[in-house]
Amino acid sequence: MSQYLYIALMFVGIYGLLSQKNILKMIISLNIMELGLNLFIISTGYIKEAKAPIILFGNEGNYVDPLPQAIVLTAIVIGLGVTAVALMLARNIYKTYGTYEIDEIRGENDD
Amino acid sequence: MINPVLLIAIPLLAAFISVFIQKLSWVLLFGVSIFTAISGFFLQKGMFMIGGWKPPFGINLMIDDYSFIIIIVINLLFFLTLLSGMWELKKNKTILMVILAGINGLVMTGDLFNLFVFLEIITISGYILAASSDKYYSVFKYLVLGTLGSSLYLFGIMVLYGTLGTLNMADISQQFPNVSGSVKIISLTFVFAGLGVEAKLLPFNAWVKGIYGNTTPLTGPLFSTVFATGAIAVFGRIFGQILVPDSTLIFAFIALGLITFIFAETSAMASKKLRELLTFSSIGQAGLIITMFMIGGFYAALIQLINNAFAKTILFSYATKAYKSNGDDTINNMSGLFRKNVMMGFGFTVATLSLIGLPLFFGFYAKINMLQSAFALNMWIPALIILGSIIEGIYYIRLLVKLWNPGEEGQESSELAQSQFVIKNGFSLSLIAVLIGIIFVVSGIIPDFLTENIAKAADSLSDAATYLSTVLGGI
Amino acid sequence: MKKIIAILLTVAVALFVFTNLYSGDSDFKAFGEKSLEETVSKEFVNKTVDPQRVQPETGSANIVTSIVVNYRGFDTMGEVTVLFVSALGVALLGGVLRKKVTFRYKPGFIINQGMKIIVGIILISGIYIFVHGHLTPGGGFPGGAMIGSAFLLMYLSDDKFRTRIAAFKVLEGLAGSLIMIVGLVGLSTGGYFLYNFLPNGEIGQLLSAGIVPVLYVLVGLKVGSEVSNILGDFFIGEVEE
Amino acid sequence: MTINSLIAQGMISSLLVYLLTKLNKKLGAFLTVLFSGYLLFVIFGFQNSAGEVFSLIHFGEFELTFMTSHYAWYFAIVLTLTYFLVSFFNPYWMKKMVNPAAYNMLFMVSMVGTVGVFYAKDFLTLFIFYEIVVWSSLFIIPMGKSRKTPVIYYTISSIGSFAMLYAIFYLYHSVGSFDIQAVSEAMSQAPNTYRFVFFTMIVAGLTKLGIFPFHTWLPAAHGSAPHTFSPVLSGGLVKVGGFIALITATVIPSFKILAGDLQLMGVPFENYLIMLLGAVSIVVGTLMAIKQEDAKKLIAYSTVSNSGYIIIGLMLNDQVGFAGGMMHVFNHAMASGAMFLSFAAIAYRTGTTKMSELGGLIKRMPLTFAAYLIAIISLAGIPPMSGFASKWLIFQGLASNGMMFIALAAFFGSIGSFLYVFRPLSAAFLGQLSPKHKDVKEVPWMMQIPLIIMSFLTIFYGIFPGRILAYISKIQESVGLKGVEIEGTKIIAATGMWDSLVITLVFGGGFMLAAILFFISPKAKPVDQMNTYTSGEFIYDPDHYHYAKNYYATFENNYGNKKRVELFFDAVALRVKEFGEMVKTMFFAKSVSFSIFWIMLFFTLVYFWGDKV
Amino acid sequence: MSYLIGLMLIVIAFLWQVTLEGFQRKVTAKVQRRVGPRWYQTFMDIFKAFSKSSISHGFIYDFGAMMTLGGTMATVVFLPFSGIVAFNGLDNFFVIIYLLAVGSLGMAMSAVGSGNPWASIGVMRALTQMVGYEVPFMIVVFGMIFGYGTSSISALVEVQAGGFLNWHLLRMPLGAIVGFISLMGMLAKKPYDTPIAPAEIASGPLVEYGGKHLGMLMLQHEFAVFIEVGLFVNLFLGGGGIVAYLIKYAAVYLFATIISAVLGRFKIEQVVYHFYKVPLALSLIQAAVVIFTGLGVEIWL
Repeated sequence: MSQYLYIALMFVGIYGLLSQKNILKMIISLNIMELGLNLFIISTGYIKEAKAPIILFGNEGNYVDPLPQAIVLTAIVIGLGVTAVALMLARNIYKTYGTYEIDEIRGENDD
Repeated sequence: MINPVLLIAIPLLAAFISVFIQKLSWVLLFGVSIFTAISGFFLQKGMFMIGGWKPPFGINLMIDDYSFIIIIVINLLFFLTLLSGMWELKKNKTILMVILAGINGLVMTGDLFNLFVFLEIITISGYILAASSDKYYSVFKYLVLGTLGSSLYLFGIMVLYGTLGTLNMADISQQFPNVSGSVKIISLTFVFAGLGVEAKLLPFNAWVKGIYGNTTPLTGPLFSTVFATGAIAVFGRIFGQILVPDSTLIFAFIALGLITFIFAETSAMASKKLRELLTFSSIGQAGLIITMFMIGGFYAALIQLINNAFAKTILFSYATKAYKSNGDDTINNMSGLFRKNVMMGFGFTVATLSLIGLPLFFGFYAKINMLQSAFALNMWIPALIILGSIIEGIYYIRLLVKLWNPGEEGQESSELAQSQFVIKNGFSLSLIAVLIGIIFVVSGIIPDFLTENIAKAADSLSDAATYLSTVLGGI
Repeated sequence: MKKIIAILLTVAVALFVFTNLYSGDSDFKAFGEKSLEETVSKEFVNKTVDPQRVQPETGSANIVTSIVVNYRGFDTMGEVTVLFVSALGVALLGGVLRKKVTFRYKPGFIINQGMKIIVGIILISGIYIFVHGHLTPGGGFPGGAMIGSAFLLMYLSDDKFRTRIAAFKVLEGLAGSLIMIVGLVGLSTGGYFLYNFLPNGEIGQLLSAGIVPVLYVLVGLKVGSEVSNILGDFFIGEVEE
Repeated sequence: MTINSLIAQGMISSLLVYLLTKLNKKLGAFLTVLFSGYLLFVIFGFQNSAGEVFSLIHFGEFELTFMTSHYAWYFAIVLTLTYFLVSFFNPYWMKKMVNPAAYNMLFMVSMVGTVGVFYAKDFLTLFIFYEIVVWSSLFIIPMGKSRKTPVIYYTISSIGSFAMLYAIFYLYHSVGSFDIQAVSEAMSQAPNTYRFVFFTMIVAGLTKLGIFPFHTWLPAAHGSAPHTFSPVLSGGLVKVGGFIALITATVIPSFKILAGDLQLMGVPFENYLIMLLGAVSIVVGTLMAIKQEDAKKLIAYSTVSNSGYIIIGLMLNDQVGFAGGMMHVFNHAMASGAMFLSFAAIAYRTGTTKMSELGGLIKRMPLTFAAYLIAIISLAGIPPMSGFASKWLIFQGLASNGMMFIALAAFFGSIGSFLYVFRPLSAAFLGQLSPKHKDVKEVPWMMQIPLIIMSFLTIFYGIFPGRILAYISKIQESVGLKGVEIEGTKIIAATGMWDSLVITLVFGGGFMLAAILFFISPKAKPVDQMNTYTSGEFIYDPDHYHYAKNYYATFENNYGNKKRVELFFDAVALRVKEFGEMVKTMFFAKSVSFSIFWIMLFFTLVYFWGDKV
Repeated sequence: MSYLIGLMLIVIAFLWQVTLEGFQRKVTAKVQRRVGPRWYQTFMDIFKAFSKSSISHGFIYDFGAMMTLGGTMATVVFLPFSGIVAFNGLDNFFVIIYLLAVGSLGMAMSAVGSGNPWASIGVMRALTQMVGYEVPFMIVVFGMIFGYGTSSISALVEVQAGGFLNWHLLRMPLGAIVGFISLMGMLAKKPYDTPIAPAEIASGPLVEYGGKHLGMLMLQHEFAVFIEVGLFVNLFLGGGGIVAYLIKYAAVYLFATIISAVLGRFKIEQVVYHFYKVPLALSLIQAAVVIFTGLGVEIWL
C-alpha cells in the first residue's frame, strides 16, 4: 500500500536530518520529510473508486475526502515559506562562515 | 465587549498595511499592541465561528476562562516587551504585528490544524526575529527543529483525522477516549513531541540555547515570555483537555517534564553568562509548568505560568539590555551593577525571588499550589519539584548577591569594586520593573486579587463537558 | 557507526509507527478503506453544514476550494500570512547581504524575446487558474505560484527587471489588507469573520460562490507577489564568484 | 495590640526605614533601634498570653493565623531582645555599609519575620515567615566580606526549608490541615506518618541551628556577615532552628507518639539519632573553633557547638534536659551576642577581627573586655553565670538517661569551650598591645549599652536562673511535660540539685577573702607590660612578643586539617555543575542531528515502554 | 552556719594540704636520693611570698589572681570532707568541676595579662591538658551518677559505706584507674607537668609572678590539689571519717608523688593523645558496663 511508502519517505527525511552534516542537505532532508508527510496527508483522504471532489464533473456523492486536500494545500505553502527562510539562512551562514558544513562552523554557541 | 476575532484580524490588517505605509508602522505597531492589551480585558467569552460555519465543520475560536486569561497575559506581555525593546524594533515591526496575531490565534483557536497554521506563523516569525542576532546557525538549528516539530505535530493530528475524521478540538476530545490504544500512542507521542519543541521540553529543545542565549532586548523578552507562555498554554489546552493521555503514557510525559526541570536547572547552575542562565531557567520552568499540566494541577500550572512569564520579562529585558549596552553578559563582570540602577534591581530581585517561590512574592503562592496538586498524585513528584527548586534558588541567589554587592571576595563590599557596566535606554525598563515588582509583592501578600480569574480558568480547563457543550452544542 | 545508529533508530521508530498504525485493533482507517460518512467532509461534500443557510451553502463547484476558502478560510488566511512572513523574512535576511546580482551569463536574444511571449501566456494562465479557482482544480496558490514563475523567468532573462519590487510590496500589502477587510466586512454584515456576505449564485458560473472567488483572486495576487518577492530577494545578494 | 497588627506595622515601618535611611543614614538606623525597642516592649506584654488567636490574612484558600503561646513568647522575647540590643550598633555602621537603606530595611524585616515564625498557629504561616527570615537575612550577609557565603547559607537553608515545606504539604495531604494543634492531634493516630514528617521537618531546624552536617554555613556566613549582623545571626536566627525542632519534636509530642518505637536510652530512637547529630556537631564545632584565626569564625563554630547542646536538650523531652535546652537558647543568645558585639566593637575601632593582629586591648577597651569576659564565662558554662545553669540541666538530663556517648560529646564540648573562648580573650584583649592600636578608644556610649545590658542579664540570670526556669516550666507544662522543679533559687533535678545564689555568695566570699589577702599584703609596684621576664634578651617589638598565632597548634596536630564536610558539599556542588555541563553538551549540542537523535530515542523508548497504552 | 563550716573547711584544707605538700617534697627528694626541704617549708614559702614586694602588670593581673584564689576557695567549700558538707545537697559533682574552672580561668587570665608569651604558652598547655584529663574522668563519674541516680558527691560516698569491698576502687576498677590517671593530670604531676615545665617555658603561667601574687597562686595550687585528691578519695575510696579520710588522702597523694618522681614529661600533644587513647577508652568501657549491665552498682558480689 502506498501509504507505507509515504510514511517511509518521511522517515527517510528524518534519517537525512540525523545523518547529514551539510546545511543544504539538511534542508533537502526537511523537504523530503515534508513531502512524505504531505503525501501521507493526501493519502488519508483517499477512498477506493472515488473521484475528485468537483461537482461539475458529475460524480454525485462518490468523492474522495476533500479535507486532506485542502489541508495539504496549506501544508505545502507553509513548507514553501519555511524552505525559503531556510535557504536564505543557509546563504547567510555561507556568507558569515564560508561553509555549509556544520562541523566547520565556528564561533557560535560556545560559552 | 470585543469580538476575539479582532485580536487576530486587526494586527494582521495592520501588518499588511504597514508593508506599503512604512512610515506609519511604528504607530500601527504600538496602536495595535495597546488595542490588544486593553481589549483583552473586555473580550467577549464564548465560542466564535469563523465564516459562520458551525464546528466541527468550520473553524471556531474558543474564549473560555482559560484562553481569556492567557490572552490577557500574552497581550500585556507583548506590550511590555515592546516597551522594553523599543529601541530594537528596526525593520521588525511588521513581523511583530504578525506575531501578535499569530499568538492570539494560537491560544484562541479551537481547531487542531488551525493551531498548526498559527504555530507556523509564530515560529517562522520567530526564525526571522532570532536572525537579528546574526547567529545564523543557531537560527538554522531552530528552523530545522521547529519544522521537524511542526511536521511531527501535523503527522499526529493527521493520524487522528484518519481515525476520527475530524480536526475540531471539541469533537476530538469527545471521541478520543474511545480510540484504540495504538492510535492513541502514535498521535499522542507525535503531538507531544511536536509541541514539545516549542514548549522547550528537554530532548526537543536543543535550539533554545542558541536562540535565547543570543537574544536582543526585543527578542529576549518576546521569546521567553510571549512565545513561551503561548506555547505552554497551548500545551496545557491540548494535553489537559483535548488529548488527555492515559496513565502509562502520562507517566512518560510527566517524567519528561520533571527531567526537563531538573536537568535544565543544573545546566543553569553551570552557566556563567546571564542570558544563558536565564535560558536554562526558562527551560526548567517550562518543564515544571508542563509537569503541572500533566498531573492535572491546572491552577498551579497557570499561576506558575503567569508568574514565570512576568518575572522573565524583567529578567530577560535586563539581561539583554546589559548585553546590548556592554557587549558582555558574564555574571562575574556585572558585580554591583544593580547599585547603578536600583529600580531595575528591585524589579529584578523581586521577580527572581518570586520565581524561586519565596514568600511575600507571588511565586510562593504558585509553589504551594504546585506542591498541593503534586501531592495529590504521589510523593515523588513534589520531592523532585523541591529538588529542582533548591537548585534554582541557589543559582539565582548567587546571581542576585553578585549583582547587588560589588566587592572582591574576602573584602568588605564597597562601591569601589563596582562593575564598569552601564545600562543604556533603561528608563522604560525601570518603570516596568518597578510596576511588575509591586504587583508581585502585592499579589504575594494578597493573591486573591489575581487568582480569582485564574481559578476560573483552571476550572474551565478541567471542565471538559462545558467546553464540549459550548463548542458543539452552540448554535 | 553513526549512520548505522541513525538507520537503526529511524527504522525502529518507523516500525513502531507502522505496527501501531496498522495493527489489528487500530482504529486508523487504512488506505482507501475509509468512508466519507465517518468524517466531517460529508457535510462539505453535501454542502449541508448549516441547514439555515440558503442552499447550496457555497456556490463553489470545486469542493476543495469551498473548504479552503470558505469552510476553512481561516486556515488560508493564516497560510497567506505564513507566506507573507517568510517573504518579509527573506527580504530582511537578504538585506544583510546588500549586493546586486549580476549573472555570469548574458541572456541571449532568443531568451529575451521568447520570454516576452511566454511570460504573457504564463501570467494569463496563472490569472485564469485563480479566477476559476472555485470551478476547476487549482486556485489562488497554484495561480500565484505560476505568476511567480513568470516573474522568475523575467528575472532570469532581463537584468533590468529588478527595479519594480516596491510595486510588489504594495500589491502584496494591498491584497492582504483586502483579504482582512473582506473578512471584517463579513463580521460586520453577517456577524462572523469571513462570513459569506455575497450571494452564492448558481454552481458552475464564474460569478458564483459568494466571496470565494473574491478571496481566491486576492490570495492569488498575494501569493504571486510574495513568491515574486521571495525570488527577487534571493537575487539581491547573489555573490559574484 | 495584636500580633497581626504588630507584624503589619513592622513590615510597613521597614519600608519607612528604607526611605528614611535614604534621606539620612543615621536617622534610619535610629529608627531601627526605636522600632525594635517598641517590638520588644509589645512582645513583652504577651508574657502570660496563651491561646489567643489572631488572623492575619487570607492567603488564597488558606488562612494565615497567629496564636500566642508560652514557648512562642519565650523565643520571641529572646530574639527581639537580641535584635534590640544589636540595633544599638547600627547607627555607627551606616557609613561603612555599601547599602545602608537596604540593610536597615532587611534588618527590620527579618526581625518581624522571626516574631511571625514564633507566633504562627499553622505550619504555612510558620513556613512563610521562616522563609522571609531566610531571604531577608540572606541579603544582609553579602554586604560584609563575602559574596560566596550567602549562597552557602541559602543552599543549606533551602535544603532545610524545602524539606520542611515538603513535610508540611505531606501533612496537609494526609491530615488536611496546616494547623499545628490539629496536626499534633492527628499524628497521635498516625505514628508512621509522623516518623517521616519528624525527619523531614526537623531538617529545617537542623540546618538553621547549624547541626552537623549542615553546620558549614555558620562559620561561612557568620564570619563574613557585616559585624553588626553576625550577633543577630548567631544569637538570634540560629534559635529559629531551635524553635522548629521544638515544634517538631515537643509541641507535636514525639515522646508520646513514638512511645511504641524502639527506645534508646529512654527516648525514641528518632530523637536519639538527632541527639547523636547534635553530639557530633558539638565535637566538630569545638574542634573547628579551636583552630580558627578569625575571632568571628571562632565564635561561629562555637555556635555550632552550642546548637548541639540546644538540640540535645530539646530532644530529651524530659523535665530537666529540656529545660536546659530551652534555657540554653537564652544563654547562648546573650553570650554569643555579646561575644560578637564585642568583636564588632573591636572591629569598629581597629578594623579587624583577626586575633593575631590584635592584643592588649583591655587597657583601651575595658568595658568591651568585661562584656566579653562575662559572655565567655557564661558560654563555657562556668558558674556563677547563666550558662552554667543550662549546661548543668542538660548534664543532669543526660546523666539520668545514661546517654553515655552524647555525654562524652557534651563534656568534650564543654571543656573544649574553655580552649576556644579563652583564645580571643588572650589574643585580642590580653597580652601585648600592638603599637598600631595605641590610640584606640573605648566604643561610643551607645554601643556600650547593649554590652552592659547583656552582661547584666547574663549575671542576673546566673544568680537567679529560677526566674527563667519558672517560665520554662510553664512551657513544659503547656506541651505536656513535667515542669522543672524550683525552690527559691534552688534547682532540683532527679539526680541532684544546686543553688545558684549560694554558689554565687560562696564564690563572692572566696573572692572577698582573696581580695583581703591581696590588699593586706604589701602593695605591688605597677610596671609596664613590656617589662617582663625575657630570658635576658632585649625585646623591643610588642607585636613579636605577643603569642596569638596558631595558638593551639600543638593540639590541632592531633586531628586532621581537612574540612571534610565542606569538601563534601563542594564536591556535590561540583558534581551538580558537571552534570549541568553534561546536559548542555548532551542535549544542547551544536549539531542538530544530536537532538534529532534524542527525539527519535524518545519515540523508541515510549513505544518500547508503553507498547499498548 | 554553713558559711562557717565552709570557712573551717578552707582552713583545714590549707593546713592539711600545705603540710602534706612538705612531705611530698620530702618523699620526692627521697626517691631521687636527695635530702629535701623541711616539712614546713611550704608554709614558709607562702608566708614569705606574701611579705615580699611585688610587681603588677595591670588590673587584670591582680584581678585574675584574686579570682583564681577566690574561686578555688569557694570550690573547697562545696567538697564533702569526710562526711562534712557545708551546704547540704549542693555538693554536686558538676558544680565542683566547673567551679574549679573559675580558678583556672582566673589564673589563665592573670598569667596572660602579664603580657609574657611564656605565660600564654603555659596557659595554652594547661587548657589543652584539661581537655585531655577532664573528659575521661567525667565519663567515669557520669556512669556512677547514672548508676546511683544522683550527682551529689556525698551521696556517692554514702553508697560506698560498709567496708572497702564497696569502694569504687574495687567496684569500678577501670574507672578508678582512669580516675587516678586523670588525677595525675589534674595535679600536673609528671608526666603531665607540661603546662609548668620549668625548664622549657620558665614555669609557664607562673613566669611573671612574684611576691603576693605568687603567694596567692601557691595557695590556689594547694587548694586545688586538696579538691582534686579529695574528689578521688570521695569518689573511689569511699571517703570515711576524718582520720580515714586523711589517711586515704595522704596515701593517694603520696602514691601519685612517688609515681611522678620517677617519670619524665610528655609533650603536650602527647598528653592529649595519651589521654584519649587509653583512659578514655577505659572510661567508656567502665561507663558502658555500669549503664548497660549495672555491674558495679546493682550487681556486686
